[in-house]
Amino acid sequence: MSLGYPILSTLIWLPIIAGLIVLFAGRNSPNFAKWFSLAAAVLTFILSLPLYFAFDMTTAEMQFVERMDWIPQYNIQYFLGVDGLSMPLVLLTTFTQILVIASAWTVIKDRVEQYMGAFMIMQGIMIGVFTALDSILFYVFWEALLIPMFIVIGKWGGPRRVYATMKFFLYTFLGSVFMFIAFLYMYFQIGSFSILDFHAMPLGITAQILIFLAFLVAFAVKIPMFPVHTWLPDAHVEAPTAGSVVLAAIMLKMGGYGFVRFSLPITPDASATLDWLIILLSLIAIVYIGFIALIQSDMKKLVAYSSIAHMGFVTLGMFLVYSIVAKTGDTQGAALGMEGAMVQMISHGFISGAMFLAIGVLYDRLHTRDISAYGGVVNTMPWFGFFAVLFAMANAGLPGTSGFVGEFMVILSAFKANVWYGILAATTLIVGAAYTLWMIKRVVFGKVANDNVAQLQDLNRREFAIMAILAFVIVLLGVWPNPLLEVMHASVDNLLIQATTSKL
Amino acid sequence: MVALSDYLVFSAILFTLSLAGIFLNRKNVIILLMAIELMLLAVNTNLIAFSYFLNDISGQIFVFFILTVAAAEAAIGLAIIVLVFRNRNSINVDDLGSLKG
Amino acid sequence: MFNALQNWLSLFLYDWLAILITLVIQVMVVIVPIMIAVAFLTLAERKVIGFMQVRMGPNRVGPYGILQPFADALKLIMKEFIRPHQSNLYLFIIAPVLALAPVVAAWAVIPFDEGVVVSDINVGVMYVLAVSSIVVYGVIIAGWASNSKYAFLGALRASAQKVSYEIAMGFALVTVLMVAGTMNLTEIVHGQQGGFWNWYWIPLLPMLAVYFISGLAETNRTPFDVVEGEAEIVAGFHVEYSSMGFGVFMLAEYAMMVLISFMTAIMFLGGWYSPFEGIWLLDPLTAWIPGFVWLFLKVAFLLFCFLWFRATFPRYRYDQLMRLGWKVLIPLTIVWVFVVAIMHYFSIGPWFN
Amino acid sequence: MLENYLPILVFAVIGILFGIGPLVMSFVLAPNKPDAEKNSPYECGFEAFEDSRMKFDVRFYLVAILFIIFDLEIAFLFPWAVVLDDIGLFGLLSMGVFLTLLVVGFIYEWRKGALEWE
Amino acid sequence: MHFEIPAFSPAIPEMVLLALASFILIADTVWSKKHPNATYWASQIALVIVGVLILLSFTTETQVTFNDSFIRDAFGDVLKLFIVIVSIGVFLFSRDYMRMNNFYKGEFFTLGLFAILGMFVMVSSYNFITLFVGLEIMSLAMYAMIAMQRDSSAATEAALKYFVLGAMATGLLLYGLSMIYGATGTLTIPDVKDVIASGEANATVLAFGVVFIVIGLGFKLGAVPFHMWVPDVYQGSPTAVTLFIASAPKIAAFAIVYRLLVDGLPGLVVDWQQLLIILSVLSMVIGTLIALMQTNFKRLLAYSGISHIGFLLMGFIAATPEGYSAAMFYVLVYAISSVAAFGLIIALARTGNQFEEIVDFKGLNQRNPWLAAMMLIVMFSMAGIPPFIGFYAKLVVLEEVISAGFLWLALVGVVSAVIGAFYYLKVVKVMYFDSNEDSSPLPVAARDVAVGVSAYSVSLLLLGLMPALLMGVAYNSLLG
Repeated sequence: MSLGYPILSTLIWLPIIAGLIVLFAGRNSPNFAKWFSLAAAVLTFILSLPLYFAFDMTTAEMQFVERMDWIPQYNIQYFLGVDGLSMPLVLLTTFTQILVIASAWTVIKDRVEQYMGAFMIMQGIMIGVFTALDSILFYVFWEALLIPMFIVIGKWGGPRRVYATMKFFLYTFLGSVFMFIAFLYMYFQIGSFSILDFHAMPLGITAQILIFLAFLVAFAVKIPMFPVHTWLPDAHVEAPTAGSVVLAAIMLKMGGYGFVRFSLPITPDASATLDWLIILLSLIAIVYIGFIALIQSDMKKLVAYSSIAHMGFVTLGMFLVYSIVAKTGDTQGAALGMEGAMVQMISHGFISGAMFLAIGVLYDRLHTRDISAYGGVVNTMPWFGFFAVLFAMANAGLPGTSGFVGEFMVILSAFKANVWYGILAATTLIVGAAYTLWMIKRVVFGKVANDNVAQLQDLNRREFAIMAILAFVIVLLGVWPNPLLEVMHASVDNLLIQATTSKL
Repeated sequence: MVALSDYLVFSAILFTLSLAGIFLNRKNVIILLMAIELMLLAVNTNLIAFSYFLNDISGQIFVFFILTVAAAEAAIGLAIIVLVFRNRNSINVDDLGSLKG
Repeated sequence: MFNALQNWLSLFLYDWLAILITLVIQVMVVIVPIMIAVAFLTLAERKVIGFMQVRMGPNRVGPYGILQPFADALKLIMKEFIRPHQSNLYLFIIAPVLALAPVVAAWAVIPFDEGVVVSDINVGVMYVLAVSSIVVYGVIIAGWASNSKYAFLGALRASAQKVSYEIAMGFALVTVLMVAGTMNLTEIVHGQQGGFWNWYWIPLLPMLAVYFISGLAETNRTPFDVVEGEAEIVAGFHVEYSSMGFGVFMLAEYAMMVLISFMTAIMFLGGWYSPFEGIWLLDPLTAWIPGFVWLFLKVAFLLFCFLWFRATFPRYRYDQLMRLGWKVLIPLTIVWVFVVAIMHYFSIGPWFN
Repeated sequence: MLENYLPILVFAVIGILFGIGPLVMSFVLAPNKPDAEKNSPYECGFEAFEDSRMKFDVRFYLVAILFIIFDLEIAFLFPWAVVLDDIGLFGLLSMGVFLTLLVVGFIYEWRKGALEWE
Repeated sequence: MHFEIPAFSPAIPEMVLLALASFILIADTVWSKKHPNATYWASQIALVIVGVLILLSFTTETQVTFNDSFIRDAFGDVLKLFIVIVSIGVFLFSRDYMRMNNFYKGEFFTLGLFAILGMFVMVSSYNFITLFVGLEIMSLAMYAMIAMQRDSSAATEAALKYFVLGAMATGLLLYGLSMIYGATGTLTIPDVKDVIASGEANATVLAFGVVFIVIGLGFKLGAVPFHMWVPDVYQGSPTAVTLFIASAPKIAAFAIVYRLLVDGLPGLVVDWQQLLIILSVLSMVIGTLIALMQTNFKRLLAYSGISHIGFLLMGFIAATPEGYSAAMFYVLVYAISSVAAFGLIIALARTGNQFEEIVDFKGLNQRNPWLAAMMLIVMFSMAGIPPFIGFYAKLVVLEEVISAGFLWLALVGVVSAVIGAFYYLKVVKVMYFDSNEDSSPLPVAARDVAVGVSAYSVSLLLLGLMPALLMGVAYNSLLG
């Protein structure tokens, strides 16, 4: 499928150029910076819609492909394209961007143009990550994203922002250079950097395992998985609201996307050999991190830990495939897990974004995220209370919200693979409900805790609009996930074939 | 007749002496300068010996160039030492420690 | 003659010993007369200047004061050799040796007549220039070792002056080499065969002047004897020397004068060739005179010039002296090197064809 | 060829002896009665109140450096001058360039006042 | 004996540069009183003329002249062009710096021109003598340039250190060259190669020579363990000179490494490869680790430069034409980023605050966001983060070293790059996240400096977006 114009390049470069314009021109007029960014974000979103509507759901082929020589000396190409796995993520990005811009409207007062510019540039880069089909191009976007994020967290974050941003940067950078080495290694096997060529290349088991581990380091940091997750709570707590939103809603997905785009298709045998590792780590994330979330007193940290747990579902769903195939002999059940993981990624994008925005609303008013500083907010902010409860339910994975769909699909397939996997994964329904709802109870319900809460203003129109849109999407995906699922089918099936075909 | 290896050993000794002079010398910068000259002389010895035994003139031409450059180098080196002395009234190697990270 | 001596000696001595002894004798045959000549040059100086100033000069020791140099030498030897405290004794003693030894060694390549040369090497000019440059070390070391301000300043001045003029001297020699096409002194003389108009002094007249002036400066002779500027820095670098230390410096200076004169004669004035070669009547009339006599005559004339200038010219100021060296002689010589090179290469007549 | 240099060595040794001989003679023959006054450095009657190796005018140093440079040029000129007939126009031109550069440096020194002695 | 008049045309840029430099040297003494800027402009014009000359006469065909001692090829032309490009920036920035610190002298530019001439000769050398002479023309000029700030104790000390170690490096290199000469009987680089290939040369002597050559080159490049002069010199020299030392000479040093090891001693690749591996690993690791502890920005850049040299050497270790072109690409990138980094220091430096300590950069984003952004670009580029060109530089050397089978070396490289990222980040952190008590806007540097430094910095980004341009230049000039 392709349109008459390079839609993917447009989506990448339009925000970046807009961001640069904001950086240059907005120095002395914050209002210009805001409005221009918003306009650009909306425009980008509108321009991204054809991706969905013109998408050919019957094929797993790359669509909207753009391909030209970029560094001919090393056969590196400017090679873009989307399939059912990446297209929803692109849309998620363009959509979230509007909310991000809007959420920062009044909060950011210092160097607005840099803030807006950084986010616009970030958007373009993220779309680049999701659409790049040349591994070096992918890597370039992947790394380039660090720079604006580094600045955003470090500059507009909380008191420990510098520590957090350094940690974030170095963790991610260290992780990704190993991936980079793996790319170089594969290039020397086949003389191409194209990801599609990587998919097709034969690889020995040792090489596969090494490459798999290299990828794992890179993606595990990004997603993040259990032992290397520690940067995330720090970064989230310290990042400004919009930073958290972007981080949780989109950047974490890059790790998951990496697994489906790289690890599974390129190193299927290594994945099969080491799937226990991923599953183990995922379950740890789901259970252990869930309990950690339970004891948090900082709302943002709580949501951050819940994100880790949720991302555990994503990785779990992806790597269940081998156990299922081993047990049942076909990939049907595995498709369920894989799609669940994908849906979980998208829905988590909306839900975590919504949660962070909700927390941001409170934080903007009282400048604290401590749960104990609140109580009975619903009395002064009824609308806010409504949305908060809705989002919390979605976060806990209650039916009727998008959070339910993904989690449920993954749990189902986990049971297919191994009963214990299923049981452990299912604990999240309890633990997740516990920490989320307990927080909501303490913050939203009850008596008005103190004078500060008593003086809270309810949502203004801007905040209301943002919340409403998110709530709508979350509920829509919860009750009618089909539009999302059907674009994935073909690609997921193809991915499963790739992941289960030995390359030895 | 003096053998080629004798010349080489001789120049190696000169060379080692000059290296020792550069690294062990803690007293006077002028000695550094002399050690450098000595080093170039060791090279020249080498080149001339080779040139003679190979019956090839180019080594000696090289020596000419090295000598010239050594002179220019000495001139600049001395000039720098004069400046250092003017700035801190000492040309002790040990006193050259103001640049440390 | 010396070969015969060597052969005879080797009859009852080791070969190398025979060669060595022969060589030493050869060397002594050259040096002793030169040294005697140098000694008498001091006498000549006093006599000449005396006559120019219409007075007698030394006339007490021996007939016409002819033994005066020996008396001087004796006196110097019998004087106490004062070693200033704080001086650096080894350097203090080495300095005069360093001043004299090179001048002596330089004679090794000077040809006195056709084939009458101790060591006929092919880079004679280079050798003389190189060896005579060592004298500067003697001067500097003397000034440094004395640990006296006057000596130190004198040494600085002397060495600066010597090296400055050495450049001009070197350039002047380069022109000679261009014309002669060799660095062998004998060959250079051969190139000037055929009468005094074939000597190099005609085509290279400016260079002769430069060379001779530089020679004056090299030897710290009047009018360039600011080194000794009695009024400013007493006796210059050797102010602390007494007895034979002083004597050796003096010896070196006068030996240098003689050397410069020889070099001038060889380079520009046809060496041992008679000026009358090829001239009707005069040539046959003077043919019986051996070559070295002509050479000695030329040298004697040049030495006389040294003395003559001393009696005639006032002393230069130091800045004038340096200006003359750097701003007149060196540019002049550089230009002249160009000129000679081009004239020689394109064989421009009448002298360069 | 090399035999020609043997006399030079002998000459040098004898030259040194000629330098040392008189000194030794005067050591042996001359009286030696040092005293503090006699051995003090000559200072026009003043006490020597500081080390005589004082700082001196940088121009002396400049002269030394210039000398090194020029003397080396001469070292290049010597062999060139000898073979001028053999090396043709190229040799002439090369040296012309070389000397021109030398002159450039010389003019620079001159204009910068390195040759002034006021 | 008869001498042919050799072809002069290959050396026309050098000859023109020499003539112009000589002319400016003299002219400066005439006009310096009345028109202090004339020398500066004349020098810039000279550079442009030479650059244009090289461009106009650019040809991919290799010409050798002056009795096989001088080579003109595409490789050399490209390097020379970049030397010119980099030097234009150096001159531009240093004028401002010297004015600010009251030691403005026309000689800086003439010395600079002569140093550039030396670099040209180095780049074009095809004979040990030419190589040595070029090296010395460059070095001597640079010793003098450092010492130009005569009343600065630090600068003179730096000059002395640079001089002593530079001269020693030359000595070591020469000793090695003399050994090679002894073994092969020739000073001409291609002949050396032929003799070694014929197997007639004495292997022991050759090996001995190679060791010394590599050590000498190691000193010149500033590779660990021969790096001790680098930080002191970078820190002590006036920034204008540091700027110069850190940029163009690296290109020239690269050229002689190439000419010596690749053109001359390919037969001994096993020997020098081993040595270079040691140098490279040590440089990357130690340079990076020590850089972590620096508080002085110039010193930091010095150590980071050392680790960059380690990366550069990886290209040689690969020992393939592609590897050399990767190293060439790396050195060009490094030179440009150096100019940008030190140029920024100059652009920021105002009397009273030299911007030489990292803390001086505190809150720079508040005070001068534009220059802070430029510094950000340079830092990230040096750290090797895409999309800046520094990333591609690392990419290509890593790629080549992996293709040569040194995967572990590449791993050492990337790990040190990651650790290295930390100190670059530290600078960015100080600029962007720390606040300065004095948050008054910084006066913008002279317009030409600001524009120039922005041009160099932004070029790091633009080249990064289209890396094929520069990479192609490096690639094609070596592989034809």
